[in-house]
Amino acid sequence: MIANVDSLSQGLATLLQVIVVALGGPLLVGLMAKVKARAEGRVGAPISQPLRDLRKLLAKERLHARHASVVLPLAPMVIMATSVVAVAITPLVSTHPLLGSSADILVIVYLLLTGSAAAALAGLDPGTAFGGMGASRAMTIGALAEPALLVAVIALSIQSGTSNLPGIMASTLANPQWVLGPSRLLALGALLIVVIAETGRIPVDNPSTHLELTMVHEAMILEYAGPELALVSLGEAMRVGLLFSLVANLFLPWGIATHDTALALALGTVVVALKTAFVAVAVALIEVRSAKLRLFRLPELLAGGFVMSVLAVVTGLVTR
Amino acid sequence: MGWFLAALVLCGAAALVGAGLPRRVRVAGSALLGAAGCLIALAVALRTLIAGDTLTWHTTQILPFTGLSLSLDPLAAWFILASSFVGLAACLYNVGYAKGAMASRSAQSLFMVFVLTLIAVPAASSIMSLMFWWELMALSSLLLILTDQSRHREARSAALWYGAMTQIGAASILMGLLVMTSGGAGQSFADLRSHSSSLSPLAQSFAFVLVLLGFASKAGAVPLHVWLPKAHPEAPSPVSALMSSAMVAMGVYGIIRVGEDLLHGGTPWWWIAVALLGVVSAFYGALHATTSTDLKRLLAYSTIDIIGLVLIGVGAAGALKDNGQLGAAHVALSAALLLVVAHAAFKGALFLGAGAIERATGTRNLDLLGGLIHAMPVTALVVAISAGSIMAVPTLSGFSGEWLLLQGLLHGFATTSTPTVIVMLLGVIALALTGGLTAVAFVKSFGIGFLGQARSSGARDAREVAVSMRLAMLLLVVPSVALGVAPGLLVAMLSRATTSALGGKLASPLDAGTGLVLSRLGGAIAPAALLVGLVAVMALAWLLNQTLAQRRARRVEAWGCGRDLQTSRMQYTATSFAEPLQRVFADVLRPQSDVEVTHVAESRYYEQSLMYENRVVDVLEARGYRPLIAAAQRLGRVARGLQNGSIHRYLAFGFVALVVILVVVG
Amino acid sequence: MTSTYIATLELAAGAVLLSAVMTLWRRGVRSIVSMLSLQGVALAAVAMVLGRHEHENALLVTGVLVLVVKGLVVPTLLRRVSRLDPRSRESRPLVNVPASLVFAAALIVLAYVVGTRITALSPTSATHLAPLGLATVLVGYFMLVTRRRAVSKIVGLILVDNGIALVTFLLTSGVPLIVELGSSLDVLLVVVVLQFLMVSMRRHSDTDRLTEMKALHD
Amino acid sequence: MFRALWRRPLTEPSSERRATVTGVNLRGSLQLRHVDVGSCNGCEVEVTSALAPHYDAGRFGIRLVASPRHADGLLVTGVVTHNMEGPLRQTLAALPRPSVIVACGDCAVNGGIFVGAQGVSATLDQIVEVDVSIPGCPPHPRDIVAALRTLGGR
Repeated sequence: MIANVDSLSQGLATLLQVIVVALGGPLLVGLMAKVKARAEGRVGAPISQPLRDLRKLLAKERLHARHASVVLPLAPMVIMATSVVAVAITPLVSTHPLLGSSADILVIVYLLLTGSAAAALAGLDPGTAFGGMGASRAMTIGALAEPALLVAVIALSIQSGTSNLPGIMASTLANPQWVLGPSRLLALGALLIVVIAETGRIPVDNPSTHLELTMVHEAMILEYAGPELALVSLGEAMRVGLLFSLVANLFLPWGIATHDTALALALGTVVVALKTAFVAVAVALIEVRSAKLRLFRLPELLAGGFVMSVLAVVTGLVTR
Repeated sequence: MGWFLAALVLCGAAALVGAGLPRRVRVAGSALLGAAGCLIALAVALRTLIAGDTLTWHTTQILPFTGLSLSLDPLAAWFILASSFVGLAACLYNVGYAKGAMASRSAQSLFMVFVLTLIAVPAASSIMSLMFWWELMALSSLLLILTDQSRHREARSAALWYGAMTQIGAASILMGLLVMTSGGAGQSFADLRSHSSSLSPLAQSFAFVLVLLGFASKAGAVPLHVWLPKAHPEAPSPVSALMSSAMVAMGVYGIIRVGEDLLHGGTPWWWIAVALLGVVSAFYGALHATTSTDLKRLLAYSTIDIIGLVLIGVGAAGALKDNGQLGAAHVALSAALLLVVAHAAFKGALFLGAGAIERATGTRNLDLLGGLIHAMPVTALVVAISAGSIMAVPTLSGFSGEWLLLQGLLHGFATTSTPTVIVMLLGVIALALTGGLTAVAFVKSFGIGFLGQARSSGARDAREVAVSMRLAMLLLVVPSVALGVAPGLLVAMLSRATTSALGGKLASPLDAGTGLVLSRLGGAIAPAALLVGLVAVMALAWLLNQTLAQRRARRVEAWGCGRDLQTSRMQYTATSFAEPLQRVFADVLRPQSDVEVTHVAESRYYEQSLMYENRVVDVLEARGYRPLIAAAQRLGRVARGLQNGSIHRYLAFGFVALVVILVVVG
Repeated sequence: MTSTYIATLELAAGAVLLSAVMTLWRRGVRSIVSMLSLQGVALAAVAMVLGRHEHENALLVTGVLVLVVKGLVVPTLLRRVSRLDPRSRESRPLVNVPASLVFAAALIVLAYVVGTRITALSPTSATHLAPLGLATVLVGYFMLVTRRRAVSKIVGLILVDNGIALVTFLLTSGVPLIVELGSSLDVLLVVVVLQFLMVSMRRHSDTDRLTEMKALHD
Repeated sequence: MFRALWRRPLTEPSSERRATVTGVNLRGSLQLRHVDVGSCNGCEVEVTSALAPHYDAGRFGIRLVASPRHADGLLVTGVVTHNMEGPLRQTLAALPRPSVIVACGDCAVNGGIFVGAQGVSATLDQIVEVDVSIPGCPPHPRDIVAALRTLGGR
């Protein structure tokens, strides 16, 4: 599957992916904000607004709290690095990015977990009340979302016989009837719930809240300013882009570039952008339709995701 | 083999030096000899794993009647690799750590005996030799728990629990092994190995269950774990490190040695039982680790969690082998063994780190710590990397182990036996559940312990610990990084160890390289490349920060929403950090909390003081063991009524017993 | 042809089980009832797909019957019952929602273990799916035991019924029409009786929580 | 609710932008931390409606944020009271530079009707240099949006 592809074009494809997600992630966030604004009857900011925000933040100064340690400046780099590396090895635009042979789904899951842990530590570092609160909540939600995520991912892996992402996509391309099978659909449902939780969207977390007591993710990053805030935001936006496009690609892999010609890559970029935008609009509509859940109602939602993923495995075993 | 004996002799000499020399030279001298012994044992273990042969030795000089037999095959060498490495670090650490009671003759000598037994147990190759080392290991560690007199009550209770559990366990192991000798086999492992297939399946299963009970209780498998979260924290830190990283591994070793090697794998349900023990342990341990606030107790529970994962690997391997899926079985067992070594290193480092914190601040209660990263940067680095490893951060050793375990389970799904598939499924679920919970536990212990502001005067006045302690901790970080970045370097040795356990030809599907590659099963990770990528991006981000904005960040007061007063008491504590999860899992944890409000005299609307207390006790201990002990005590009281000193009654007992025996036999 | 047949069958059977789990997940009585309606439709789809594949007209008729009774009539009646108390929610079930979901997962695994033993007797693409039906039965029974509202209890009962129907469809490729007719009418009768009961209960005691009705009045 | 997606938005058409305040270049993105230092809440109502669908300040990249660290400036309403002077100074200290100060409403601009009142400690411009003032008691949302657009650059 990865034989005889020269590493230069692979490297270019990888670079293309990183650039596409680095630009596309913020655009997705902007797109979701736009959809929400339109549903409220507003015009809303242009979808490029998050990019403008980032550009502006880069020109500002960095501030560090008095009690903060080296963890505070380190965490944005870790968040950024885990996001970029996860994007680089995941087959999004092309089925064989550099390191595609070792693009294991578990690597992606644990890279993202590392990013979350870094954010939580950054929340605890300045020694404020709200930072600790955000860290505690984010880790709780992460811990509850983790089982659903891993088991859903395993459901896909059992079906394909490998947890290697290009392998999963290749076997899906070869067996299109899987896509509408109950196992896939259940795994999709579970993954959607997890993705909403992991990207901090309503009903799990409200990314635009101003009330500290209701915050989850925002509370952890209250201390960041300027370029560091830009790194955190970009890392988070890339994570959104990665998760959405990964969901889109796992369930509808068609259109992804299977060889590295310029045309295939261009087509792959366009198709993955469209698929991902579709997922983003769907998530935005879910956000518009629902109210944020209380923290202690979240276990119900995530347990639902977990049961769906177990169901996905069992139906996968029954129907194989 | 001569070198291995030399290692044992050196450790023994270290024990004698510890017992004999005056205080000034005692600690350094015994540590030096002990470290040398560990180093040699380490080298011998590596040699055996590379050569793949088996060394044996027998003497009748030491143990009367039966003699002492030792044998070093790759499986034993793998476990010696773990214990001798941690032993080395612990000896080094002890130089700076030993003060007061720990520096006494008895403590120093027992410590070295403990190190010696941890190296010797896997090499034992007859029933009597195994039991000899095993009991010596139990006894020395038991007495070491009682060293620290500052927490007299807790230590005594811990020692009582530990002593009772370990003796029952040892008796169970001995009985199981003796059952295997029934029908006239000798007591050496070679005899047992050739004889065991002639045993009836029932006798085999009986023997395995007895042995499993003993070894699983040593490994800390739930529900036989109750002694572990008491005993490991109460021991002095280098001893806790050895207990938690090397001694629990001996339980795993015993299960593999007896079940796979001596009994040739038996039937699938044995291994399903082992895996189920693992599933329960992993979940229970991880859950209690997240809610513990005593740092060492948290680490002890996390040991139960990781050993649970190891047992899942061992159980899955056994079940898969019995179903004819040798490839997946090798992967699962490799995962278990890799996790044993990875766990030995990171848990050893964490316990030594906890000891450093206790030494520097006088407490190990996370609720009273905070901000230690400023005063103790080396300890912080060690704990951060080890915690990252246990959280399975990619490019650290825990991830390699967990990835491999998941691959074993994933490919185990191909089996046709439904119970085995269920074991795979439960294993995956346990892995998934513990992944998130472990992350909470260790973000908590690092974030609350080392970051933020100090929550007590002890934490405020902390200083970094002695150089030897720092060096020892750094030594234990090396495997975490090495096994994470280049796990492939150990693949050849790992294959020899799994082959010597599972039997047959060298059949591991793991390919050699720096990363882990399962080319036949279609899975691979390349952590070295990941590390390069991560470091490159971080360097770019750092450059961005340096070039775009002003070079140094401006130091300002933390943003506290404009409040004038901000104190360290406003921070989240370890208890509050884990409170949401504690609430979610209240059905399992059964937390108890008390709120006590005192009002001012003038008005009951104003509170003078408010006390909140939150406790999580081990449910299995409170609901499972306590009633059992109470019942035993009642039985004892009844039995006391039977003996009234009358000789007639005692004779009558004998007579009744005789009649009963005759009836039964007849 | 066969692959579409199998795919549709799998999808429909999966939907039956999923909707059963969803009834445990949701709290609002109205959304529970819509899940039930979805389940009726899915069950009808199973019957019809099987009927078409096996060329059994009786099964097709059964499918239509199931669609009408369980997909439309019963949910409509239940909706009318629940309209008596528009804000009615399963607010505090005897086993809380996350725990019941985890329990449901365990039940599904159990159903898989037992179910594969049964299906091993005559392995075809249809019988393979029987564990899903068994799981539906278990989940329904669980709901019957742990939910407080009368409506939820009835839903649990119907889930059990649907699960049994699914198992029989899949294992025997068809229940005799008359049996399905009988069971469907039974369900209908139960719902109608419930409606009467609810109305009178409400008139007397202003609640339909069964736990609050330990003492019987004349 | 989904019908709103296809219908014409409720927002009024945007007017011509006034000249940008010199010396500030925020490139079309303006995040403000709102501080109420002693307002009668009249201004708050108008600020809220400036962000609500009809005036929709959000379409020009203007947002209120949860932390001064994330903000480009402060949106101050009300007259500076004794109790809020400390928090105001802390918020100012927490702002990353370069930053702007917007005084919204007469009270913030010059003390309004509360000048010299008992609980008042100072006017805003005695504490910090104000970049943009929005007079009015309370100011019209359209004025608020227009004034903020001179900062945001869009």
